[in-house]
Amino acid sequence: MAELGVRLAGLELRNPFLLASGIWGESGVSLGGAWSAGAGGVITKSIGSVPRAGYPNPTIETYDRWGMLNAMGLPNPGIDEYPTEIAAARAAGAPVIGSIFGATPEEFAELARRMAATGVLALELNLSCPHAEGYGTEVGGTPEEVEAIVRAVSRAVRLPVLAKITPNSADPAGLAEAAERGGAAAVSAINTVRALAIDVRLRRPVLAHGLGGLSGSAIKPVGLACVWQIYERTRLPIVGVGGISRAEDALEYLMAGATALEVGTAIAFDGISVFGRLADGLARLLDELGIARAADAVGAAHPGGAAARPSR
Amino acid sequence: MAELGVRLAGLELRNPFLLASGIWGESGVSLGGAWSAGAGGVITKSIGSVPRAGYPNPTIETYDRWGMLNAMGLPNPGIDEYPTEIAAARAAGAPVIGSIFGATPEEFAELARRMAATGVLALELNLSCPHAEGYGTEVGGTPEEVEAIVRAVSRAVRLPVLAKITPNSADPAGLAEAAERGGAAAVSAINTVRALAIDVRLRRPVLAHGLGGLSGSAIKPVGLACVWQIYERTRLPIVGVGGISRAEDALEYLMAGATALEVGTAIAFDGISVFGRLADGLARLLDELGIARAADAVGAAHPGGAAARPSR
Amino acid sequence: MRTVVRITERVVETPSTVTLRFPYGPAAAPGQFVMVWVPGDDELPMSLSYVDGPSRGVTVKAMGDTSRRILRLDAGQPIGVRGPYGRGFDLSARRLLAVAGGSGAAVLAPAAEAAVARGARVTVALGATTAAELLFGDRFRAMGAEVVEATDDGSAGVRGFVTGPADRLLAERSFDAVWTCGPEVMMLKVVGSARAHGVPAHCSVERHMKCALGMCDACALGPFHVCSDGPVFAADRLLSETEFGRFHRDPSGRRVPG
Amino acid sequence: MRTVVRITERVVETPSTVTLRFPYGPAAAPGQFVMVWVPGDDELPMSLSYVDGPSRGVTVKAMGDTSRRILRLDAGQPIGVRGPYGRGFDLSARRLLAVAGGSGAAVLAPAAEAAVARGARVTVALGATTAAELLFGDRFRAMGAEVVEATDDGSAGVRGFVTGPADRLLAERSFDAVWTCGPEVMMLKVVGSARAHGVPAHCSVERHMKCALGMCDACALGPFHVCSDGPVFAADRLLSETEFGRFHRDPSGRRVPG
Ligand SMILES: Cc1cc2nc3c(=O)[nH]c(=O)nc-3n(C[C@H](O)[C@H](O)[C@H](O)COP(=O)(O)OP(=O)(O)OC[C@H]3O[C@@H](n4cnc5c(N)ncnc54)[C@H](O)[C@@H]3O)c2cc1C
Ligand SMILES: Cc1cc2nc3c(=O)[nH]c(=O)nc-3n(C[C@H](O)[C@H](O)[C@H](O)COP(=O)(O)OP(=O)(O)OC[C@H]3O[C@@H](n4cnc5c(N)ncnc54)[C@H](O)[C@@H]3O)c2cc1C
Ligand SMILES: Cc1cc2nc3c(=O)[nH]c(=O)nc-3n(C[C@H](O)[C@H](O)[C@H](O)COP(=O)(O)O)c2cc1C
Ligand SMILES: Cc1cc2nc3c(=O)[nH]c(=O)nc-3n(C[C@H](O)[C@H](O)[C@H](O)COP(=O)(O)O)c2cc1C
Ligand code: FES
Ligand code: FES
Repeated sequence: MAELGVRLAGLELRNPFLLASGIWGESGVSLGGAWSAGAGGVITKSIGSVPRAGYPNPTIETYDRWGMLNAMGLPNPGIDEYPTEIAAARAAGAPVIGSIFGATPEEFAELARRMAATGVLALELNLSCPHAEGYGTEVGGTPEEVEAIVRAVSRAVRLPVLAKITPNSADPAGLAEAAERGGAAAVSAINTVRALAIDVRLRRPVLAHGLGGLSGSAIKPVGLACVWQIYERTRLPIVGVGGISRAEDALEYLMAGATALEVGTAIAFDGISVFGRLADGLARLLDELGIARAADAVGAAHPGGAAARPSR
Repeated sequence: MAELGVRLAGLELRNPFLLASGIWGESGVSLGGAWSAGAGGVITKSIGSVPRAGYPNPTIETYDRWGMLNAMGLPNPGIDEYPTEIAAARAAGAPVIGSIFGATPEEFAELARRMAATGVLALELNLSCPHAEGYGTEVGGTPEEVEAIVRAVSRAVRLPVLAKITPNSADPAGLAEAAERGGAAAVSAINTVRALAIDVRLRRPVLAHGLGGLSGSAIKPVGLACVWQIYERTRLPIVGVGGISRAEDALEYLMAGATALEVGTAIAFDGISVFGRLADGLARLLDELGIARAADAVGAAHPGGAAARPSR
Repeated sequence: MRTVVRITERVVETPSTVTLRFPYGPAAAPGQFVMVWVPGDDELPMSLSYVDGPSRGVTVKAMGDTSRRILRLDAGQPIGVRGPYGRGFDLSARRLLAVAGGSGAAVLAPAAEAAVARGARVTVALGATTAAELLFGDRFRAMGAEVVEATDDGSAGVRGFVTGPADRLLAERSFDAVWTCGPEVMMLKVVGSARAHGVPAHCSVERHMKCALGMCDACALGPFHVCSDGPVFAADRLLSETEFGRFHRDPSGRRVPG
Repeated sequence: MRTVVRITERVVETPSTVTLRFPYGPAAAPGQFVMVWVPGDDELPMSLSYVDGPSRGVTVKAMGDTSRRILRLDAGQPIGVRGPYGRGFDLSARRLLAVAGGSGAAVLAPAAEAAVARGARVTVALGATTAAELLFGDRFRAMGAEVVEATDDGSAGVRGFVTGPADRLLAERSFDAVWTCGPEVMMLKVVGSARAHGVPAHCSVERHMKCALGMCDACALGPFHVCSDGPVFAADRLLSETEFGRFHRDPSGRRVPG
């Protein structure tokens, strides 16, 4: 059987499949449940300085099985209460990555310190939510902003920092380069794609917030393009995310250059057992293709493979 | 029966459904065929200064019926030969909009003059192809570039100028604002979304060019978000494009703020007869909802409808 | 993937409760719920009180602002509906006790009907603040169920909470199963009585819901998601594996007592 | 939506022509084509020369660089396949004349087999530059067809183009239909003869292809797209409605003569 374990920014993961931020991520028991279901690690819901209820419903819309639109509005219990949840997730044995969002580099740094104190193994910075006023892409939409936030956080904590970037940019790889300059240990790509749905019978946007973010299979080709370009333009390990629901999707991301992967929307369509199926399926697919370790597939679709990466 | 005719930047269209650039658009007979099949008007393939063969195959990849990836590489017969094709399309009675692409404002302006001389009713500027080196987003990716090109063309010709913008931007509506400043008569949104597919068995990108552009249903929510934002931030008429294959899709775009629509990928999945079905279906849907004219639906999903647009 | 439907009928069931009927296609099972979108307002989970046939229904009790606006909706008005979601009741019991408090009868009535159709004998303990608020008493009687009523003010049936008559019924008779839906403290009591008498109980549980797809974690309850693993749960698992009756989560995901 | 398959067999048919067999699932009709992707190289349209069963095949003639690289592929090597695309032959004729030039026999052989299986009597006029290049002569004979050969150098059959014997057969015998595939000038001649003798003809046409989905316009031929309306066309429509035999379009979409 092919070896699925990967090493991401110093973390040893039993397989590349991480629970994506915002899915099963508010309660520590749920985080532990994703781990029990077979995830290689779990990323928390993005946590802010104070509790946030998020936007009113409707917060989601689905398209058959190929896409989903959401504007949750970053609901979260706030960093004061969140340590209890992390504790529950850690008690279940899950390697936990803490996701945070803030409005300024200073707020990010302070949240990072507090999240680090909970015992998470790494931090993921949400620089990329496309529908939260004052957060997400509004503070992480330019290379300058990304660099400043990543630098502030990297200086504040010793943990590896994953910068989660947006595809809603003329040059997503440029955002990854900025994260690299700021001291990120890895980059996660992608968050959702800015999108909208209208109900023609009710003559209004479906989501209460209007604009939302597209996820699921529909954005897999978009995420792959970002990972591909980041692989060619930075030396950072990449966490691929967007539309992964089958082993083939996962291997596409690995071959495009991702070292680890996140799974979100597939959980809504296929249930949490998708983690077990993805791990089994990837092992089988690697065996079929004669690839001994998931790590050997990373970047394999680039002409020259790993040699295609810029040297420093 | 609801009235489908719309007025776009001075053009009277029998219905809002235009043939999108790049589909059935190289041969004048095909352009005429799209008109005969029921299109409200036709947009040519993007034409450049010299003939271009485009990229080698594979140039396309499909995802079930919800998406398509292409990197044609802007194949086109060149402006010297193209007047013959326009003549054939006009002979068939089709209202023709000429699409052009260039590397500089000067090249755009010269192509515009020559395209205008063929008798087209309007020009569409391709500022948005995501996979053609030296063209498309590479010259129309920033507001400054968009404004300069649109201004050069608007000064060179008397015809209405449609600026076709990219969704691959932190702020697509900002590109539309730039087009408005440059003198555009309308803005077309969107072109394809930067994307990639990998064949895991062959360990390489599927498309010969690697990166390509995603089209079809998958990008409808993305196009709607762009149209929505452009509607709120400019006073330009908008041509909505991206994933329109059913009457509901069309009405979503109208209600988001589009005055006219373009149809591309649906032709690959459903055939050219999709134009007839779209027109019939839209008329029926408008009737069902008690909307007398397609034009009355424009912007209807915005709080305040047309009043939501900025005034000058 | 919402369907916009027009309300075809509005039935005032009690001074604070209204049933809205509307055409809706997808097959549903008793105990399942739909998400009801009131355009311009909110989208709320509502159990289907009419589960079969072309005309479905939800029965809404006046609680906060949104539910009050929902029950003011009239025939002809459009609402968005998606679902059904979740898992309903196990309909195999032969001797059934249904204990309903407040709007709980909304989900127990169609479930009891389905059980009766399969040959079950159903007894209903029906509670409300006052006689006029007793929900679906006639509907239960029409399906052949025996109905024992309780009101806080004693205006009908036994005075006091419905948990009293429920406990008495469990002591006096034999049941294969107890179903209960109502305020959480009521359900806790009913479950306690059922346990004491060795009868397995199922509860229909409410939690704040957003996605209804088992994804967003808003409705997390121990290791479960109420939207996809529930809303109907075996009481044993609720008590042993979850914080049922002790705390729930507000829309931000914070634990709040109760 | 390409399938990557491994070549299972490589058969040298003539000095310049090779058949590659591979497993491929989707049902196909004689006359349809697939897009064959040679990784790192190009993707070309190729008629299916073996249409049924689990093992399909294409028969490739050395033309330019890509076709030469394709026919050097060996068993075990992976190729990408998508399709089948287009419309095949009408198999209802009872007395059929198939006129093949060059690699044209690649598509006419499976079509003739299908016609024979439906009870047709098939005569084949088979042309090539020289005896060794005559493609699928034995295959045609094995299906019971009568084969009349023509070679440019006279090394087998009649000396000269296959259009000569074809015209003679049309003059001497009665046919319901003529099928032809080969160089466009050859097909034009055959269609001329068929017309003169009042027999409806069908041509399998080649044009530059990119999408194969009737979208990109690369294969435009008059009002048709060869990939989706063809590649098999009724000769009458080709002559009256298109520029068949007069010009085609290069990969840029420019008209070029021939
Ligand atoms: C599975 C399920 C089935 C339900 N079935 C019925 C039914 O058949 N009849 C009925 O009257 N009510 C039903 N409810 C309750 C209903 O969804 C609302 O919670 C209730 O109507 C109060 O809403 P409000 O907005 O008027 O109250 P508010 O005053 O706005 O809020 C009061 C409380 O309602 C709850 N609430 C608000 N929004 C939601 C939400 N999105 N999801 C869950 N709770 C929310 C919150 O806990 C809040 O504290 C059901 C709830 C669930 C979870
Ligand atoms: C429907 C159809 C079925 C065909 N079936 C067969 C078959 O069964 N056996 C066979 O040997 N050949 C077949 N061909 C022809 C084949 O696709 C190639 O055109 C031929 O092999 C020459 O390609 P090349 O790249 O080697 O030649 P090149 O030297 O590269 O080019 C020579 C000519 O080949 C043509 N060509 C190149 N690329 C393409 C393309 N993407 N689409 C169409 N033509 C192209 C061009 O017209 C070019 O001028 C078929 C073509 C079509 C359209
Ligand atoms: C309901 C929902 C909530 C999300 N919340 C967050 C979040 O809080 N923080 C974040 O960084 N990403 C969030 N995301 C984005 C996902 O983590 C992921 O980047 C995106 O959905 C693409 O992956 P997928 O296609 O596998 O879902 C959310 C996505 C969804 C669908
Ligand atoms: C095969 C193909 C070729 C295209 N060529 C062009 C082009 O030449 N110029 C242009 O402006 N857009 C081009 N486009 C983009 C389309 O015009 C359209 O903006 C996009 O496909 C989204 O619409 P759809 O989802 O209806 O296809 C092309 C799209 C496809 C699929
Ligand atoms: S409502 Fe989202 S998980 Fe249950
Ligand atoms: S190959 Fe694209 S239309 Fe035929």
